[in-house]
Amino acid sequence: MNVSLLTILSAYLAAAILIGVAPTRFRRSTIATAAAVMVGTLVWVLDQAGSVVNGDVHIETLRWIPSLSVAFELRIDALAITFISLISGVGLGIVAFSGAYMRTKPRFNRFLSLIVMFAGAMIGLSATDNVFGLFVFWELTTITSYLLVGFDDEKAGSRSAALQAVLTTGLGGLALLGGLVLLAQAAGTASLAGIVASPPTGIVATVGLSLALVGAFTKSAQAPFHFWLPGAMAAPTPASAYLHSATMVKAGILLLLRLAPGFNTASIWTPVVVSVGLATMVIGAWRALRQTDLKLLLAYGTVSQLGFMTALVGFGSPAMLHAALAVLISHALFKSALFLTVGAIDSTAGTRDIRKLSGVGLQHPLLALTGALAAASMAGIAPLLGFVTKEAAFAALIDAQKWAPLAIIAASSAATAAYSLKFWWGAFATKPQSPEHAGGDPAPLRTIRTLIAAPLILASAGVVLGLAPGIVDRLVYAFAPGAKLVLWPGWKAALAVSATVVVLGVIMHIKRESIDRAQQRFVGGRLSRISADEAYQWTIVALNRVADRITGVVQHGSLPLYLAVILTAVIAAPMVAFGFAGGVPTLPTGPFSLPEAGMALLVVAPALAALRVSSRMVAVLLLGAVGYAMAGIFVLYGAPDLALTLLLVETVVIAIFAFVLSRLPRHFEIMVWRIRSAVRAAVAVGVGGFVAAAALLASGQRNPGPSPSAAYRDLAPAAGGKNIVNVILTDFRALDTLGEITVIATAAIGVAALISGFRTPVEEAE
Amino acid sequence: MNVRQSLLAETGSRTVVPTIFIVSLFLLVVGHDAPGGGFVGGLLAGAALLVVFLSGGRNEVRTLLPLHPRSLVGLGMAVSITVASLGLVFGSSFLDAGKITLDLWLVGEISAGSSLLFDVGVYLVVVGLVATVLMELGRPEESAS
Amino acid sequence: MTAVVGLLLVIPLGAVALTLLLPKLVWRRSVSLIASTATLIASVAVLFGVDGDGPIIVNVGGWEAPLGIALVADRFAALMLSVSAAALLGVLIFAVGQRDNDRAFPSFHAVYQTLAAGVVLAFLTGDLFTLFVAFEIMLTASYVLITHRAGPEQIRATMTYVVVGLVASGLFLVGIGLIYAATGTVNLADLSVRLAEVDPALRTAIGWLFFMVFGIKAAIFPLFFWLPDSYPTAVAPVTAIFAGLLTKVGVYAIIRTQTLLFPADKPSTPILLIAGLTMVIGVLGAIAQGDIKRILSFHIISQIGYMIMGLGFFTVAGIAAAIVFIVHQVVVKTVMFLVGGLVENSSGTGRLKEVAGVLHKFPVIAVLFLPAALSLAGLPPFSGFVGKLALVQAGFESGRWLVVAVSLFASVLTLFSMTKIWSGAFWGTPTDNLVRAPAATMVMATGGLVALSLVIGLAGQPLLEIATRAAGDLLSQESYRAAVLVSGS
Amino acid sequence: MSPVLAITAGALFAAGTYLIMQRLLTRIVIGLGLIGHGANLLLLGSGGPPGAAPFTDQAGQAMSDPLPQALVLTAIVITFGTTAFLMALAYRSHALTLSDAVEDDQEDRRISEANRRSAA
Repeated sequence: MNVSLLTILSAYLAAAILIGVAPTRFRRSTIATAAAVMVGTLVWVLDQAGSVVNGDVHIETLRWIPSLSVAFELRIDALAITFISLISGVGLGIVAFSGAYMRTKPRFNRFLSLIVMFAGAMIGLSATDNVFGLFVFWELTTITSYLLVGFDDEKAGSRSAALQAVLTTGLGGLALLGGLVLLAQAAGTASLAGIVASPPTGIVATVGLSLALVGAFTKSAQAPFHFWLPGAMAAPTPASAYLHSATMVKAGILLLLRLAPGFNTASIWTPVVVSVGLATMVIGAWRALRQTDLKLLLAYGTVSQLGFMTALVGFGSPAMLHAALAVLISHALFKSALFLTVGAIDSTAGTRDIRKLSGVGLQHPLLALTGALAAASMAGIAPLLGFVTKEAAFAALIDAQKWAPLAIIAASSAATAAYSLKFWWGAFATKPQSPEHAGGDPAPLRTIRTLIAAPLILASAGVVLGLAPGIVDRLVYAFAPGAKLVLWPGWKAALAVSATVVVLGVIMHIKRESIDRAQQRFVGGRLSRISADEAYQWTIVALNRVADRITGVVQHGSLPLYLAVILTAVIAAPMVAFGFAGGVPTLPTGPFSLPEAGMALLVVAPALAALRVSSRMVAVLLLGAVGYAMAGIFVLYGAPDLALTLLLVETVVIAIFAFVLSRLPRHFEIMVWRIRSAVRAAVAVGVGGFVAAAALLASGQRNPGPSPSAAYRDLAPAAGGKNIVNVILTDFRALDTLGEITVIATAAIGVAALISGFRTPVEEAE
Repeated sequence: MNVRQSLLAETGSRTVVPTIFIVSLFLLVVGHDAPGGGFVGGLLAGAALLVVFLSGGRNEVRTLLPLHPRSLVGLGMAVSITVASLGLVFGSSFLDAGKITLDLWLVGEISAGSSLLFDVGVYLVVVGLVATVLMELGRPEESAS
Repeated sequence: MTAVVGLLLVIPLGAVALTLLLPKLVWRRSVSLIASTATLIASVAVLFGVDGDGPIIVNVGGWEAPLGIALVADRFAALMLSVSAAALLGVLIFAVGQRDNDRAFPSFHAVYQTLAAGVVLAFLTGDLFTLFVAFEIMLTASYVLITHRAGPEQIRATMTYVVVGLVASGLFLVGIGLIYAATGTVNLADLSVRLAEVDPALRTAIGWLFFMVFGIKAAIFPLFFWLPDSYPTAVAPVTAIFAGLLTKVGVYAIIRTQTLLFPADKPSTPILLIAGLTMVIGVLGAIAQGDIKRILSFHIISQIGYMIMGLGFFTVAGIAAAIVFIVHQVVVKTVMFLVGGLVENSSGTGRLKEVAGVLHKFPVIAVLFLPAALSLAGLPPFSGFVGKLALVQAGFESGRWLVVAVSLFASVLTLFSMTKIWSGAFWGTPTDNLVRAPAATMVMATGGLVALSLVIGLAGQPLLEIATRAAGDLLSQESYRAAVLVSGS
Repeated sequence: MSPVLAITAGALFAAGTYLIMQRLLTRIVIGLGLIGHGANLLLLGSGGPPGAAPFTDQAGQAMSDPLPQALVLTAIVITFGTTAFLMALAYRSHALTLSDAVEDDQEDRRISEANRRSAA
């Protein structure tokens, strides 16, 4: 089949748009559309798998911004095939389940559209080799997940959970972007395969790698960024099953898997990745044991399992990578099945609370079987896929003689087995009547049957693949050659570990009450107060407070203060620059003319007098006096046009001003200043001094080159005039004059609009 | 203002105002060769309007103006821009004023041509501004809302 | 082609005259819409012409520079013209669609076209004093637009805007006086020759004076205070066009003068410092606000920091990135304010506490908001991502890690602020005040600009190529001088 | 430029600056007027030493540089326009609020004061 992946991605985009705009009544058609796209992908991927498993790599390229090395180079290899299978396979189940679960909701089409959009972005992410293209899809999944987590947006909890998710992964995304740019620049290529093939070293590469790791950790909910994932459970359950267990949170693991072959020898790789992974695994398992909401239990279980995979990738050896990918596959299958099971329980019993649920297993045995299969896989019980993959991980750890990590992982796995049991027991067991028991009305049986289909198939896949691990093995082997996955490994150490883990898990479940008490005691202790979630909340509060503080200080709203700051900044910048550039102020020289000094005095005196007067009218007259004296200076400087103009302007302005003032109070009101007059005086003297000094310095630079005035004089007759200034205005620089009358015209409009624009909101009769 | 004062002012403005107008036109025309030009001319005409305003008030100004102030401004802009774009129409450059003589229908001695016409636009816009200000400020005062 | 450049000024100015004279609203609307459409077509034509055949020089009046005024349409100017013309047209359609604007204010179209003329002249002029005139045209028009229909609160806000604007104009004149005193010319090409002969310390000082003077218009730190106090008070289309264009004209002037007159050959730490502070203080200001228009106003400031950062590297890659970023911002910022206007138009308020659930009541507004907001936050595959990635790469190439880190951090905060609007106004149970469905014309105008922003993102490569050529032109002052001082028509 | 002219321009700027840094729009208009005068003086002085008025028939004599004069003229006209607008603004402000004072921005004050309260 000769369909390119780009075509498939376009199909997702088109389907998402179609579904998004479809009217509500077309629900069946939209479900069919979404399912068709996923089935198509599944068929395509199975068709590709044959050659890819044999080591072929298909490459497709769509260029976007070659100058920035941004392209969508799709590299369809074993890892991509694995992910695309999971995305489309699980996605099909999600679509089917959603159709039964929430079809009656009014905004169902919008939900489905987002799911399809997300699936497309995730497929692109899994296959893109260009680091920037990867980032594009990465952020697309962030955005769609934001919209999905906040889907029930009438609830404030959904909105804040969505914010938390988008901020955390968004922050990680930008760290990733920075890291990718650095890695690409250090390696000289933007191809992930190229970077990994010849990994750059040195400080730039290390910083880049660290930033990329931060990106991966946030996306895969690794400690200390794990807090957003349980919050994201505010999303509708099918979305949680899809995004927050099977696909999106695996994107970080995917990135780690892609980077590992090149960077597993980097100095920071193993210590950082392994310790983060182990810490996350322990924290997740610990928290999962304490949950009474089935969905939250699964969410923390997901955190724990993601830590497991991360730790395995951190060791970096082929066998470990092999195991990590295998765990990832089995986890996607059983966790999506479990989430959907919770959705079905929620539908039928009206609650997800272990303390309230009772007897669901008897009512819906098929659902209980589904839950059992999936939970057993999670617990690592033979012969399910969960057992096979966990066994592979133990074997790899034993071969590498990583005893301490093995102990931690085994202990966490025991906890996993324990919370798996707790899950099944809590969901399906018939418990002694508790006072809180308030099971909702059972939903009609038909609905339940349609709800069971998808999780049952996903859970059964775990059985089939567990019994025939060869299929998974071939994929995993194509990615990282190593030991084979086998159902029956023989009597080896790993099997003993597996068995011990399960037994411990069962004991933990039986002794759950004492464990619970132990945890309670611990929670009272100091350590547990350091909660990542609280750190997040604190950060947001602090951010808002800092923003308010700084803005309150900077944006105080007072015009006089604004002007003082602006003027100071404007004159300070050139002065500082002048000093730094080694400029030396020179003393003013030049001819001293007595008439000029006299006129200058006439200009300055009324200007200074205007500072203190209390009468508006006197102040205006003083301004006029300054203007008339200015006209005198213009005459001295051979500028009769200017003098004439200024005289007329001042006369008209003062007349108009006087008219305006006749309507205002005669004296200035006494105002409370926000700045003291000493400060104002200092700024004023600074500005004046700057202007005077700069003018003197600048005119000292004048090169006695050819004067432009001579050229104007020579050419003025050609322009037909004797008054050179006027010729400049109407001819040489007529454009300025055109601009100037535009200003005048606009001012006229403005005056009219300000004063009469108010009274006549309707068009004036002409 | 009593009757005598206003009569005095009115006769004063009757003689003064036409004189100022004529001087303003003179300044407009001679601008290319002597101090003056469209802006100064327009401003002086505005000063004449001011005298009318101070003596006769807003309505007197309204009757004196041939057009609504906004149209006066618009006309001025239109004149100047037409002159400016003549250069484009005649194939030379934008605002290429000096090279086009429009003395076909202008009296011979005013051969400055389009430059003068350009200044007429300036003159009209400036008169329009002063007229607008007077008309608007002269509106009967409304109380603060 | 030189005639087309002349037309770019004749069209809006002619429209000013006509709209002042025409008595009927429908005629004024037609003239204004035709003029803006023609400006857009002419701008795009100039862009293609210039990108192919090099800069177009028009010696206005037939007088050669430096005696006369030269209009210089190079790639940078043409790019800015085209995107600004698109924003002007989009906002004009929106304003006409909103109906109140030009009914209540008979001269709306005249002032709007004046604003357009000022912007066009500012981009085209090759003369420092004409740039001053262009700024005055643009600003006076903006003073009138912002006071239109002003109540007591708006009058107060307007005063801040007008007074700061006039102070900046006075300081601009001081700069021109200093530069003329030192060189005897105001022609930019001529200045780039003569300033090289001026004492370096004094040249640097004058360079900084111009940086700060234009910085007031561009609203950089610490000169931006006037902006968030004044912009939000105007009616939606007015705020939108201010947000889209005015500060960018200031940035244009900064880039033009700093590259042509005061070139540097290495990254400028003080400029990068200002850029970083502008980004961070701006975005923190946005976080502190509770009103859509005020949030967006602070984002204008924050985003200006990115443009200044691109300039601060003084490399082709950096300036090209800045140009791409400006082009993207002109469109996206306009769209954001138009969307804010749509929300206000529907509910009568833009306060996040008083409006919610727009997504459910009027989903079309949400569909318009989302791509623009994500673009503003620099998320792929939208236009903001192209500019931001280009800036990040340029920054790393210049070895300026810190400012790049700051810019990425500011991006996260921008995202935070965008989600605040989304979560506050678009999500939630619809409030009762959501009563007026947006008019189809307003939606179409906004949608057209959203589409343009998507195109800018998708066509990132050709845009970046033109911007890179434009940046190359800017950094080789010789080509500008040669074009202006020798050739011309 | 003669020191006298430079200092005069500086003094006008200083006086204007002092006047604009307060609240009453009438004072601000006067301050801006002084700043405008100062800028024009500076621009005029940038043309070099004074000479005869620039007319073509005065060839031979040392002539003042006509270009700054033209620029100043344009600047004066523009200032005239903006001053007219400012006066209308002051008038309008008075009609609306019975004062021409520029008050602080209310939204800004709200945030500043919320801070002060939370700090206290």
